Amino acid sequence: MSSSSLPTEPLGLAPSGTVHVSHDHHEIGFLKKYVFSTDHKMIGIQFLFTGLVTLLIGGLLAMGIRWQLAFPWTEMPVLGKLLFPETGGVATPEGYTMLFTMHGTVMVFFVIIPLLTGAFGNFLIPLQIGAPDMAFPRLNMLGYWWMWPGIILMFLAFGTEGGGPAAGWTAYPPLSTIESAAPGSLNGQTLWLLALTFSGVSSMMGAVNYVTTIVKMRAPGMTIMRMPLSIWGLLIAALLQLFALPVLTAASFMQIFDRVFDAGFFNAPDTLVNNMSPEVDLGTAAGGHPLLWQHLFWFYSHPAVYIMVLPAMGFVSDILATHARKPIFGYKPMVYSLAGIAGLGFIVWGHHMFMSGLNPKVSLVFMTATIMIALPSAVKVFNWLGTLWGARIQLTTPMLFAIGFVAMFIIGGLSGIWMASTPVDIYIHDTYIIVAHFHYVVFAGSVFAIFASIYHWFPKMFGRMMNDTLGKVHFFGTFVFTNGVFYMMHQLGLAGLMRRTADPYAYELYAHLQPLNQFISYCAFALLGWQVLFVFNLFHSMFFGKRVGRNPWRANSLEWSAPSPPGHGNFDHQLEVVRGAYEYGDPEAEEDHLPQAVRVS
Amino acid sequence: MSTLKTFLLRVAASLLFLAVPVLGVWTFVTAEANGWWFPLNVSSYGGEIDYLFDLILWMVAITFVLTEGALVWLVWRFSRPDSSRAVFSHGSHKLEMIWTAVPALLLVFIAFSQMEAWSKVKIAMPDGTRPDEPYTVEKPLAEVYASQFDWRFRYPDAEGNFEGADVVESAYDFYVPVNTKVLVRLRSRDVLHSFFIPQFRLKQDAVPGMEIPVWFKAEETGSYELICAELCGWGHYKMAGKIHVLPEDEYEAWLANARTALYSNGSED
Amino acid sequence: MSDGKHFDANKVFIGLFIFTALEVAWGYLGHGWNKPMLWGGLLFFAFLKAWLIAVYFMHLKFEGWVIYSLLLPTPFLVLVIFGYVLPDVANQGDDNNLIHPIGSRFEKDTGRVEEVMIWSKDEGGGH
Amino acid sequence: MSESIAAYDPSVDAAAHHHPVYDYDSGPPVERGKFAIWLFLATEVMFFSGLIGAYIVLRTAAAEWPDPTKVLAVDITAFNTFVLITSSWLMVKSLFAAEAGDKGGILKWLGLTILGGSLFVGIQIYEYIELVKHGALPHANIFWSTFYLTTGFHGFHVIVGVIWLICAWFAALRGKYSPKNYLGLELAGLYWHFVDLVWVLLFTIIYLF
Ligand code: HEA
Ligand code: HEA
Ligand code: CUA
Ligand SMILES: [Cu+2]
Repeated sequence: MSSSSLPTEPLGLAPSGTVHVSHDHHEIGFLKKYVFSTDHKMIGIQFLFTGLVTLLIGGLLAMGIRWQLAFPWTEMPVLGKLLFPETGGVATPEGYTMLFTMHGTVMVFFVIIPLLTGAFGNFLIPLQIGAPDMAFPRLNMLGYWWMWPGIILMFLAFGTEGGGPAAGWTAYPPLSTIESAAPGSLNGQTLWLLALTFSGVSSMMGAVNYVTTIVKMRAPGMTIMRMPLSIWGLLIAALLQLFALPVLTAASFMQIFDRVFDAGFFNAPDTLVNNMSPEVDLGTAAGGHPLLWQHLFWFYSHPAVYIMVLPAMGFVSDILATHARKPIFGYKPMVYSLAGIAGLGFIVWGHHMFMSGLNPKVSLVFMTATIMIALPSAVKVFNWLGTLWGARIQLTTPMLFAIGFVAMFIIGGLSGIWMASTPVDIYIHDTYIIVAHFHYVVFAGSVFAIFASIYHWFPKMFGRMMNDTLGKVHFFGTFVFTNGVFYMMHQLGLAGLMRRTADPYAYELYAHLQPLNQFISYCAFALLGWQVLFVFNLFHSMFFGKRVGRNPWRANSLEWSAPSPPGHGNFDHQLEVVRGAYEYGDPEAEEDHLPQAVRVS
Repeated sequence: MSTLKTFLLRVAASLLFLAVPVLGVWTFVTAEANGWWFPLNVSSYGGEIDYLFDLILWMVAITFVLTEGALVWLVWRFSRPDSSRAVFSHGSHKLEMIWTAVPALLLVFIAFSQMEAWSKVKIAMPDGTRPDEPYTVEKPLAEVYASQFDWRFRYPDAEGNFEGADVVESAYDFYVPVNTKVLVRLRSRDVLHSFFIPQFRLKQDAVPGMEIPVWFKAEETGSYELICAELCGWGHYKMAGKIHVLPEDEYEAWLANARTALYSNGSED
Repeated sequence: MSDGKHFDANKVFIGLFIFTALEVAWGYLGHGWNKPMLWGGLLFFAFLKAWLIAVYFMHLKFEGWVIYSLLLPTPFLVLVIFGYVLPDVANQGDDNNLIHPIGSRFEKDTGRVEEVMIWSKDEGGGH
Repeated sequence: MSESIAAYDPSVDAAAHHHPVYDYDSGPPVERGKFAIWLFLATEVMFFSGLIGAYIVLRTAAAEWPDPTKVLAVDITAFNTFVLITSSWLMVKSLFAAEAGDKGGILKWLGLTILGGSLFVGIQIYEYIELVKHGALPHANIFWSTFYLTTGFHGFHVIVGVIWLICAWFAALRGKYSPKNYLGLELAGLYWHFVDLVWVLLFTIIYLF
């Protein structure tokens, strides 16, 4: 069946919007094409590879964590020499705190957000709404490059005196503000804050661009209720960024003030560290409130966890419908639930602070709102299942990863209910149950969605397929090892094991947990090793993969009616969108898919 | 792709997804036997917390098995090679209503069933009106002082003052009476710490600049581990303490002993 | 572009000028008055001026619903922040667990925490 | 699933190279730039809400707060407020000039706006220097911490605004603005007014409350 039967001729339909047609195609040099490109596709691909490299770095840091937890205070292979040269490769206690701090920060701010919104946001938005590029291409390029100072500062922090930041990715003061409280709280922490600001500004540039593009540049007929759910996910995530991120930026500057000018926003006036006399040590004299940071931090970082999942949900919805050959079940509820999660996401941040000294009455309000977030999430899960019902499922690699996302997002989401319950959280707060919870949503969730999206949109990016068999092998191993790593963390947490502990076995209570931790670590090493298949597949297919036409998956959304890879300006024909993105398997139609911009007579 | 290969793929994928609920439930069932479960509870309200955990566990487990089961079945059933088209359905208003309303009820129920235990543990502090609660926010049993990286416990003098020569201080070891509502005042000298006693199901961060009241009632004598649960620097992993729950008379004896020891050491200044 | 969006900028400017003068006067005079009165008046002038700037200088009066919808979430979110943070950080009632009120200051010379804020080294600070 | 992968057909993509760029306009009738700048201003509102919010929370919680009219130089700052308001007004004038196609007018009014902004920054720097001389540094107490945080970031915004206006001035010099299209100037103006608006609130809250 030929899916390349898309019109190459303009449809000759009167567009509802204004069309501005320009003929500019000049040859562009290497630097402009691959490095300082203003083309959204190239910027997306730049984000993709940057994000994958930082993912590898974050993953390696995770292996360091796992080594220490399985075999504490023994020589860490490979990484040890690099990170702990003074001790001959054995982790130090402060080194361990730096490990997970950097792991968390890199993964959240330099992997998941750049991959989801940076890579796929850039690549997909103009293509899926039928625009030639982003609204502000140069701002877009700037957004990419603005991330680099962030990345560089973040890694420079490792090299400064005292080493990298060591206050956790949450950077709670006063540990993070008083310099003598932690070795990494010297300049490392300041660099960390600056890095965060740079990556934040980069995200803001992206977000302004995405929202403007989606609102203002849709092809004729692309009403908002015809937009693919990927676009909805990206739009809502961008709005979350816009309204939440500035508050974190403000808070970061307050922390910088505390650190650099000894201001007193987050310190109590009677803080004393290490028995040092106040004259020597007291970073600040003025008294503020330590909880203020936590409030401001989570005001951003809770919505941020939904920034890390809403686009992923959108991608998964698109992939599920395409490979199930069936319309997405309940398009409108899907849209509303995305919006619902985002809206509720703004009023639940206190659930990270139940044990923090937060006013316990306020906790009850936060708890109720948090539990209610399960509602829109439930709607999403059930609609995904509904999409599979009666479908003609094609078990392709992207489909497997997408189903894997659904299977594991359920696990991560359900454990969220325990934490949301204030009394239960008394016991499980800061134990490995939390670690299990958020890795299920961010790794088994978002990263799986990223894998699915890479396999799914790779042909559009490079005009070639990734090897499907290899992809499936990659999926099976990754799925097994992911569960091996993270499922058992629930058990650790139930036994009361604390997170952020360099050596848990010092406690009688935890001594018997070492074998389980070793099992987890073996799974983690295998998980890393298994990714070789992916890396090989990715690079091999870029050059030697099977070439494809416009629409290898016989999908409906607009990007598939552009050439693979799309040229400058994306579309070589005028677009007129006549239907939603999910018309698969219409019994009236000739083929089992009806592209959004093809009119059937 | 050949039919055999398609078939094998279907089997493999379905089994893989089936393994999730099966092994998932299995690990929870066997967790207790493996020691991967809650340590024994010895505090008065720990039972309520465990009960709420179990309540949510049941709800969540049922949801988990149903949704994952449905997923496996759907993957198996609808990946069957079939030349006809998929069911052309855009959704169902009725179903949406059902699967919004049912979880909504469940969630509201969960939310409300948590409130009582929480207010008991964290909001309603002992006010000294019952015989088993002699300690109140104004007159706590002790001040728990966290600092990098040790715990100190300060017992007031007979008048309840925390200043002066009669204050008994103990590091690492914390002595409390059994079957009494004990109220302590939690403080931190430097950074955030967290007062975590797994067997009591008790956790509360210590925040510099704040005095946070914390209460518990231990119902069994013995020694339990006290663990710092909030990242507080490089020594966070070893910031341990021991809490010794003593019979009432032994506790009184210990305290009296400690008071006299103060003077015999001549440690007043 | 902004056809039909004319307004008398000079009038607005004079308004802003007068209100600033009134506001400063209110601020100076009002420090003997009770706080709600002082603050109420100040806020009245401040918001009046902000409104003038937003509505005329920034053309909000002539913009459509799109622009409003972009701004709409902000007041809501600001209220959310205050609503949640105030009962916690700024609580001065029964639930207040602060040892020293915010703004206390550690005095290096005496080694004590002064609960009263000292403005700067030489009292008075400014000019 | 190989059967789902359509064969590569080079004849289809051969057409991909030389074609016009289709750029559609959709959504509400607002220019993209204007839409984006308002979006950006909304984020700025959140940013300043974070800063001012911290101030309000800390102040509400504080046992005592100095009478700012006694510690700060309200007279000088009141004058400064007036300077900023005036420059905002001059900005409007330059927009009116742009609308009328009066290039000289744009340059004159915009130049004065820039002068006003620079004067504001100058006065603020003078104020800071005087304060620092008196020992009022961010670590002195929470009042000064919040003072420098809020006014400092506002000052930073003014500096950014002045730079932006200078760019616009040169653009005007090069004749980039026509009565039909002076969006660039309008956007710079919107930012400038916003900075002014924030100052109106800050001045009230920090200096007079
Ligand atoms: C992508 C990221 C992501 C996502 C989507 C979520 C989703 C949720 N999270 Fe999670 N969370 C994190 C990332 C994420 N979280 C991170 C990173 C942390 C730790 C930060 C740190 O401290 O370092 C954290 C921590 C965290 C805590 C703090 C725990 C603690 O520190 O003590 C809490 C507490 O309430 C919580 C709750 C929730 C809830 C209720 C959801 C809900 O949105 C989940 C909703 C989904 C479902 C419920 C499943 C699907 C629904 C059904 C199958 C229907 C039926 C269900 C029922 C009837 C119950 N999370
Ligand atoms: C947001 C995303 C994210 C992701 C994806 C991960 C992934 C992983 N995390 Fe992470 N983790 C966090 C976020 C994340 N984590 C956060 C926020 C914290 C809290 C930090 C804190 O407490 O402050 C944390 C903490 C944390 C801890 C707790 C530490 C402690 O509290 O003491 C542990 C322990 O096991 C852990 C393990 C792992 C493991 C084994 C993985 C594995 O899944 C990693 C697997 C990754 C790979 C194997 C990389 C593969 C590479 C590629 C596929 C790319 C290759 C391609 C090219 C180069 C082109 N993490
Ligand atoms: Cu003290 Cu961790
Ligand atoms: Cu959260």
